[in-house]
Amino acid sequence: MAEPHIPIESGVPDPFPYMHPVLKRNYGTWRWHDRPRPGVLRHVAASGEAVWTVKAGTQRQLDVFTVRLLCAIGDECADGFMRFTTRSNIEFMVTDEAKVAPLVARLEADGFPVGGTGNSVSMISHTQGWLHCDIPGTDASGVVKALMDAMIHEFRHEEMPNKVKITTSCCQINCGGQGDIAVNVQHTKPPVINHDLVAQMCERPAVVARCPVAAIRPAMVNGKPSLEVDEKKCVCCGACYPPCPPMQINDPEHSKLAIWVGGKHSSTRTKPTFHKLVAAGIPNNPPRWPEATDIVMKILHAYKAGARPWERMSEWIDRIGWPRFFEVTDLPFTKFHIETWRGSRASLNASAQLRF
Amino acid sequence: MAEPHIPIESGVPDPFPYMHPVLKRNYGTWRWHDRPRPGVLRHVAASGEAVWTVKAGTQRQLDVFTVRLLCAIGDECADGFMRFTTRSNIEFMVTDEAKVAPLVARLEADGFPVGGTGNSVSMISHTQGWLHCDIPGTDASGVVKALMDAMIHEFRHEEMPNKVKITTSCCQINCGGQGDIAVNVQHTKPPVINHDLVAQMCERPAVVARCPVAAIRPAMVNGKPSLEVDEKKCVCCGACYPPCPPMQINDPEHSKLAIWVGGKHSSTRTKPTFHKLVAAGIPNNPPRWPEATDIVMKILHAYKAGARPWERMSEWIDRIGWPRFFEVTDLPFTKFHIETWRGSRASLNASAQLRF
Amino acid sequence: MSKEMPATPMLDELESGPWPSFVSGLKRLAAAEDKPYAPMMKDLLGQLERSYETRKGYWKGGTVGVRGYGAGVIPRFSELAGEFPDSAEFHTLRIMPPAGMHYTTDILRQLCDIWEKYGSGLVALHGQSGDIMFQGIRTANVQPCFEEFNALGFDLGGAGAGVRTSISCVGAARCEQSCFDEARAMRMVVNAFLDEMHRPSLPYKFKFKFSGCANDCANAIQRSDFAVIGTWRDDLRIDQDEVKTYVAKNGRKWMIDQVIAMCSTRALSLNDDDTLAFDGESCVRCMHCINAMTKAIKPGDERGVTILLGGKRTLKIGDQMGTVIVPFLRLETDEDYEKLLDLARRVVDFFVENALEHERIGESIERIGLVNLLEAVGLELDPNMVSHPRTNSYVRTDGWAEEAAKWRARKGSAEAAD
Amino acid sequence: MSKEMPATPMLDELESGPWPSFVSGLKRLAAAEDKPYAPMMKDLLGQLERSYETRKGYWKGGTVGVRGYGAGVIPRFSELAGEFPDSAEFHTLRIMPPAGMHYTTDILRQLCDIWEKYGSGLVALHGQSGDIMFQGIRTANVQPCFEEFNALGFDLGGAGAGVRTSISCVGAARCEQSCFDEARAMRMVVNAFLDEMHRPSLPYKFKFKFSGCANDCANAIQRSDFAVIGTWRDDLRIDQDEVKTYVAKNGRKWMIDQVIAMCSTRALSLNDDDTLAFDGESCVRCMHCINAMTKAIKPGDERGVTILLGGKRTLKIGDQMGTVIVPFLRLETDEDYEKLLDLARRVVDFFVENALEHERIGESIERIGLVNLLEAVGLELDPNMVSHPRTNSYVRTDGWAEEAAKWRARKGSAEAAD
Ligand code: SRM
Ligand code: SRM
Ligand code: SRM
Ligand code: SRM
Ligand code: SF4
Ligand code: SF4
Ligand code: SF4
Ligand code: SF4
Ligand code: SF4
Ligand code: SF4
Ligand code: SF4
Ligand code: SF4
Repeated sequence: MAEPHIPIESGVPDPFPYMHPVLKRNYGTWRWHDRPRPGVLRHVAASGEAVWTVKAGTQRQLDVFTVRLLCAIGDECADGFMRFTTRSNIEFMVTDEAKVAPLVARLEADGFPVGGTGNSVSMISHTQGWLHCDIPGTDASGVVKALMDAMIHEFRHEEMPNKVKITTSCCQINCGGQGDIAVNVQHTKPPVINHDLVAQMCERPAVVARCPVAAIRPAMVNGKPSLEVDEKKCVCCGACYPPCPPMQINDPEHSKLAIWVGGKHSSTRTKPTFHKLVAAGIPNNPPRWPEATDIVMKILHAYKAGARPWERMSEWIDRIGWPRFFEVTDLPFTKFHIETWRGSRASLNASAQLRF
Repeated sequence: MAEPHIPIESGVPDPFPYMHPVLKRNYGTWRWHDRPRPGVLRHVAASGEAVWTVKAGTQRQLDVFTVRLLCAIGDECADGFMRFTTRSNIEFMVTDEAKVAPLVARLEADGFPVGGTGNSVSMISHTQGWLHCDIPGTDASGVVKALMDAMIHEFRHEEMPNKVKITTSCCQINCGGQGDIAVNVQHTKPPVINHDLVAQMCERPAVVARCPVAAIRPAMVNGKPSLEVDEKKCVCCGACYPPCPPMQINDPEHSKLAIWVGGKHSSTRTKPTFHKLVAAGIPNNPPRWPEATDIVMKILHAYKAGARPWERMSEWIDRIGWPRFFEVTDLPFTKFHIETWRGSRASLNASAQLRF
Repeated sequence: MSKEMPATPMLDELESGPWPSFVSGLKRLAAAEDKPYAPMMKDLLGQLERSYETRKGYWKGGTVGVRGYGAGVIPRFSELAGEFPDSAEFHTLRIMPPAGMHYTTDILRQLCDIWEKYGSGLVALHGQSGDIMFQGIRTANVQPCFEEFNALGFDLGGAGAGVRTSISCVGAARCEQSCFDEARAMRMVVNAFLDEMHRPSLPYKFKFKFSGCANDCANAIQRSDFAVIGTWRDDLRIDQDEVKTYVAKNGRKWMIDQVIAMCSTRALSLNDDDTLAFDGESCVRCMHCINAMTKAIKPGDERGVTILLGGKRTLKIGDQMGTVIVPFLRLETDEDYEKLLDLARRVVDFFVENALEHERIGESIERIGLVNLLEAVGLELDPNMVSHPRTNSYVRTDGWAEEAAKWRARKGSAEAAD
Repeated sequence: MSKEMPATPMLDELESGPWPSFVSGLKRLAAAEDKPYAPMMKDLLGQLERSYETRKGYWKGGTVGVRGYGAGVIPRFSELAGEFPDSAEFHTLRIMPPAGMHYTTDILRQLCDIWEKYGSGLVALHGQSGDIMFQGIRTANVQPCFEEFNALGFDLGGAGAGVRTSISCVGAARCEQSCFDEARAMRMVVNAFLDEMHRPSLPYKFKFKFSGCANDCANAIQRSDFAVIGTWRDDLRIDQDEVKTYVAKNGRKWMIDQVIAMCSTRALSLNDDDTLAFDGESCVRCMHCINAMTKAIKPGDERGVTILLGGKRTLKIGDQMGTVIVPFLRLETDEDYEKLLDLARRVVDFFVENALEHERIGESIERIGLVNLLEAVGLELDPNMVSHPRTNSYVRTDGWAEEAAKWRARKGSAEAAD
């Protein structure tokens, strides 16, 4: 038998062997950029060299056939190089402006919508869901596909006031990050405990420690060590489920979707902000989640119509205020919108600044 | 013997019998105002009538002789009416512009500095201190007098970027409110307990409940019921002292002064803000508190030099940032400046917005 | 032979300098040999000088009052009574001034005369809560002194666990920004709670304050439990000719830097013809542009108040600003003012029933949550009550549909009513 | 006879519409009868359809890995193994891509070839943390598959309680805003922690992220424990001729509304000659004016990074942004980059020694306070670390003089060094 393989702990690969030569040559010396059309960026370096980037959407969950198709496009139209963005879009770079139009045409022809640059709605940051995760309340790929289909015009055009970054998460752990809009699972009932399995599957003190509101306590049930949930305290977050799968939080009926708006990572103009709950109780309705999609589209259209250039979602709402946000999106404002978590007082309006 | 007096619970007196006729006539119909000179306001009503208000400083803690002097001025120069502002300044109203100059001259001649309007430093909101309160760590009247002497130019002139509202408090209960600058007592040692007196003077459960950090517990000391303080937890706030005077918090050496900046009640431009600690450990040094006065003057001058028109203290600092504030005021930045109270995380810089 | 003037070398240093000196005032009183209070004020000076030397206070509390009332007098007994016997008792009478602190010279003189007869001659105009503080009176004189003030139309203010003395800004009496009748609202509300003021039986103190606009000259937002602040619901009124005059006089850069760029919410822009572009949707009624161009811009016509609850100073939970519980209440007709009073009553009732001992209402809100308070008081939720909706997903949202339906029903009926 | 294609009526509805369909991709793989993975993908489709019908997930975890490593594989065993035996095991290999996610078609094809041999043919480009996720492999194939990837120069990424896979923005490779060499910094740091990545033994996960400027295209501030974000210390560079060109082209109102009024801190004004007035004191380096006028404005020349600690998602204490622990670290020379690495080491050491089990470093800061962390890690206090100093007086301040002296000593020596 062969020697056991000793891994080569090579870590993160050096990007230079895989980088388009024009990027390598002008590394660190880019000077400015513009966007000749949606989906296309032109960057110009100190050397005077320019590179055109053509950006297109992918489904992220790629079969090798699709990857090879992208490679073929890369070879035929873009010097054999490409990169992916942090949002699973693909970018091909060319140094000759004349190659832009054919590249765009080829991508579109092969089913990859060109867009996602500038003030467009880019691809959704998506997570695993039923396809792969062990704790999902919904699917991610399906939600993303349904939403991107609905928003395709906004991906292909730059008609938004600023970039729109959407995220989704398939459980309340929220691997998707903050988003201008976020579509996340929100459970509405405490976990249902399978007491027969707790003793064999769960380290009880660890589970107890995991609950953010100390709603879990060890208990003997039917003579076996198990756990008990104080249903009055429980906030249905599902944090107990990963370390203890017998605490079933997912429920076909009561695991709902919620929509959040105004998350922002950039420190641009305004400081980064967390997204805020605007709608919950939305049915988790595969395969196309029409109710969630509708609300997202309503919000997008209100933002598009009302925000000023450069205003991110949160900045638009800061200007027009939450009363008007709920009005223009026709979403109900309820007691659930009022923060109850630590430091909640800070989210109240402690001023005489008001909107009517 | 006479019948026992039955109080006439008349409550807040109607102001109209005491109000200058021009104010009465134009009540609720004023249109605009300007400031012909520091200390003088002109308000014009819809009727076209105008009233000139001349504003002057008083010591607030007034002897009847001084009150009668003010009355004499009122009779001779101002139709026999006057009002006091929320900051213990006096205002005389006249309807004839020609009366303004003599009124100003008379006030100044009698020792009442004219000013405190517009972008000046107005009178300090002052509290009781050694003169009257049962829990003071310092005097208030003396601190106010010392500071107002030092700031007299800024009271008499309107050379500040915006109004400067200063407050002072003679114990950590802080009857003085938020201030653009606040000079407050800050104790630095836990209370020293006179165990012999606790049992007879203090309701122990009430005192225990009063401590914001739960540092007090009932204890038997020398066989008598008393209280015990966990000195590691104690934040030296003195809240236990009013309900239990044997918990001596005041200390000639360790009760210090602290200076806070950037408090703002108005919702004008920016939302109201609390003042923030900038300097502590300042000696409580009667009769003229030179160390505290120095720091206040440094801050005032930095603000005057650096802020733009309309910027209140907090708005100026928001613009230039705390690093520069500490630089221009030459005050040290220490670990004590970092918030440790509930929700403290929210006071950290959670952004990539920086100043150098 | 008259009592000797105490040596006050430290206090004497506070006689110099341009600001009026309280020490000189104290000395004038102490030196008024023909007055009953001269000995008291000599001892007072002696004790105060001692405080300056030792950096310690020497007063302690106690119980002193007037018949029928449980508050309004702040009792002070000296710990140095042996040494300074004449100021052994040095209580304060808190007397409420006319709303807006307007006085005739005549009434002030009458007040002084009474005070000279019974008290020390020392009076603070005014205390931070708004009282006239007649400072320095012996226990025996409290009752007759109060009776004379009372006969003149003046009443004791608050102290202890009751409704407190209130302040309203000068407002309608002399200010063009005023959005309601501050003095009327203040007197109406406070005078309805005199029982709670004079016989305090609330969980803790409760303060009302009234400011005519968001400039908040009465410091209502932080220094009162129940803040009433003027505002308007329609758009502000702009006189474009006056705007042009301002621009012509001060220049475009002034206009951009001092008005446009300082608006809270970018509701303003400068048109190329030097008129002001105003976007009502964005305006938060912050007063800045009005303050900056008082001749050109005014509050709208549909005026009223915002009500905020829970402002207070540091004790126990740290300082709190009041937060909005009623975004807009029109204040025009008698019925409108009745509504304000009715709301105040419901809030105070809630306070009595729900607050813990020594708990301000701001602390109650912190403890039980705004929503519970609104429900108990019978107020409707409004997004104006938050800076932003929740950012944390830790909440149980079953019942969403019912709550959403409530909102839709309210909106439906509001629209139907419009 | 080949295995039957499952009926997937619900999933089929996701084949229509303009966005590329992952369902079509899954079906292509399932239909690739010549490939070893076709049966696996048929069962995978079957199980996924079931999830769509029942709205439930059917995967559970377990333990699967490669020799020598304790992480990098996400094991998935089906709860419906009986019904869908060929996808009973469907693990993911997390493989780290080249920094910046640059690929040649050649390397991508090689990766696909290996994956076709051992796995399902399904690959995510990329996971939210930045891994290539090769999704769907049986336990038996994990080791040989990894060996082939490894031979090609690729390594497993993070999972579990260890250092995680990182992302750096495209930055210097194709962006004029870049303030440091993001790829270099990222590789240097992450590759120094491969032990902590491959044999996880930290209290909990630890993520680094690297953005070349405050636009934060890598989402570093909230989605990493240790965020490295580019900035500059001198003033931004303005080309006034280009400014005038912008104004000429877009108009003054554009300039006022879209640049001047949108600056974070009123650091900008428009001069009457259409040049830009810039006030370096007020600038917070927010990038807006640079973004808006990329040809006219650039970051300053003295470039480096800000380091923030503690960003994370919701669990236990609610979402947290990272907060500043190093306002500015110049990144230019090799030594500068060493300093960054050294700091990362000290922070991770601190984390190992002080965090509770399952506690992110953001939660540790919440628990023990920023100051203790700074002291332990050996960092100096800076007012840039706070939005504002304390507003609450509940703090024991004895020791003030000593702390003040420390600050003065530091300032003194900083000035001496200048
Ligand atoms: C390619 C990518 C970096 C990468 O390493 O992959 C990228 C590239 C650029 N970003 Fe970004 N950003 C990328 C993700 C992000 C993200 C993170 C994300 O998408 O999850 C953010 C933070 C979002 C947030 O705040 O939550 C981000 C916030 C920005 C901003 C700030 C926007 C703002 O106003 O808040 C700018 C500035 C701008 O728009 O001019 C920016 C600007 C840019 C520029 C214009 C920078 C430049 O000069 O080259 C690049 C072209 C953008 C375009 O397509 O129009 N980029 N950018 C990422 C593309 C993702 C995608 O496919 O959509
Ligand atoms: C695969 C991925 C989602 C995706 O489809 O892209 C993912 C998937 C999982 N995440 Fe995540 N997280 C992924 C990025 C994130 C991110 C985003 C990021 O890294 O920028 C976050 C938010 C940032 C953060 O770290 O807080 C994130 C926050 C979490 C958390 C919450 C941590 C917290 O402290 O709040 C958990 C739960 C935990 O760690 O206990 C979690 C746990 C998980 C687990 C391991 C759930 C579990 O316990 O089994 C998921 C495995 C799914 C699977 O079957 O592959 N994942 N997770 C992402 C990693 C792919 C990759 O390696 O590239
Ligand atoms: C007389 C008084 C009301 C009263 O009922 O007594 C008053 C009167 C006026 N205030 Fe005030 N304010 C008065 C206390 C306040 C206070 C409270 C305080 O002093 O403790 C504040 C809130 C301070 C804070 O934010 O902490 C206050 C914040 C304002 C503002 C908002 C300033 C800002 O930019 O934040 C304005 C608007 C302005 O300056 O144009 C204002 C404007 C005014 C105007 C111009 C209103 C008007 O149109 O008549 C009045 C003349 C001011 C002057 O003297 O220049 N007044 N004003 C108070 C005088 C106090 C004093 O003697 O100094
Ligand atoms: C006299 C006065 C200061 C002054 O010189 O002006 C004052 C003096 C006292 N205040 Fe005050 N407060 C005075 C206005 C305030 C204010 C300002 C205001 O009302 O706008 C505040 C801040 C706002 C607030 O209500 O929070 C204030 C917050 C306090 C507190 C802290 C309450 C809290 O919840 O944080 C206490 C302590 C307590 O109530 O237990 C307190 C307690 C006291 C006591 C009763 C101390 C005691 O327990 O013996 C002081 C009596 C002093 C004396 O000998 O006369 N005083 N006190 C003010 C009342 C005069 C008047 O009636 O007009
Ligand atoms: S959000 Fe939840 S279900 Fe979705 S990938 Fe992350 S941990 Fe799994
Ligand atoms: S769902 Fe969340 S709140 Fe409820 S018991 Fe589990 S961990 Fe606790
Ligand atoms: S601040 Fe303290 S010492 Fe001063 S008057 Fe108020 S309670 Fe008394
Ligand atoms: S001084 Fe404050 S913290 Fe210390 S024991 Fe007394 S009440 Fe508690
Ligand atoms: S609060 Fe408003 S209305 Fe009242 S005095 Fe001040 S500026 Fe005038
Ligand atoms: S009132 Fe305030 S928010 Fe409204 S337009 Fe004027 S400055 Fe802007
Ligand atoms: S973070 Fe800054 S440097 Fe990096 S890609 Fe985005 S804009 Fe460019
Ligand atoms: S970088 Fe930001 S803060 Fe600095 S001048 Fe430009 S817009 Fe203003």
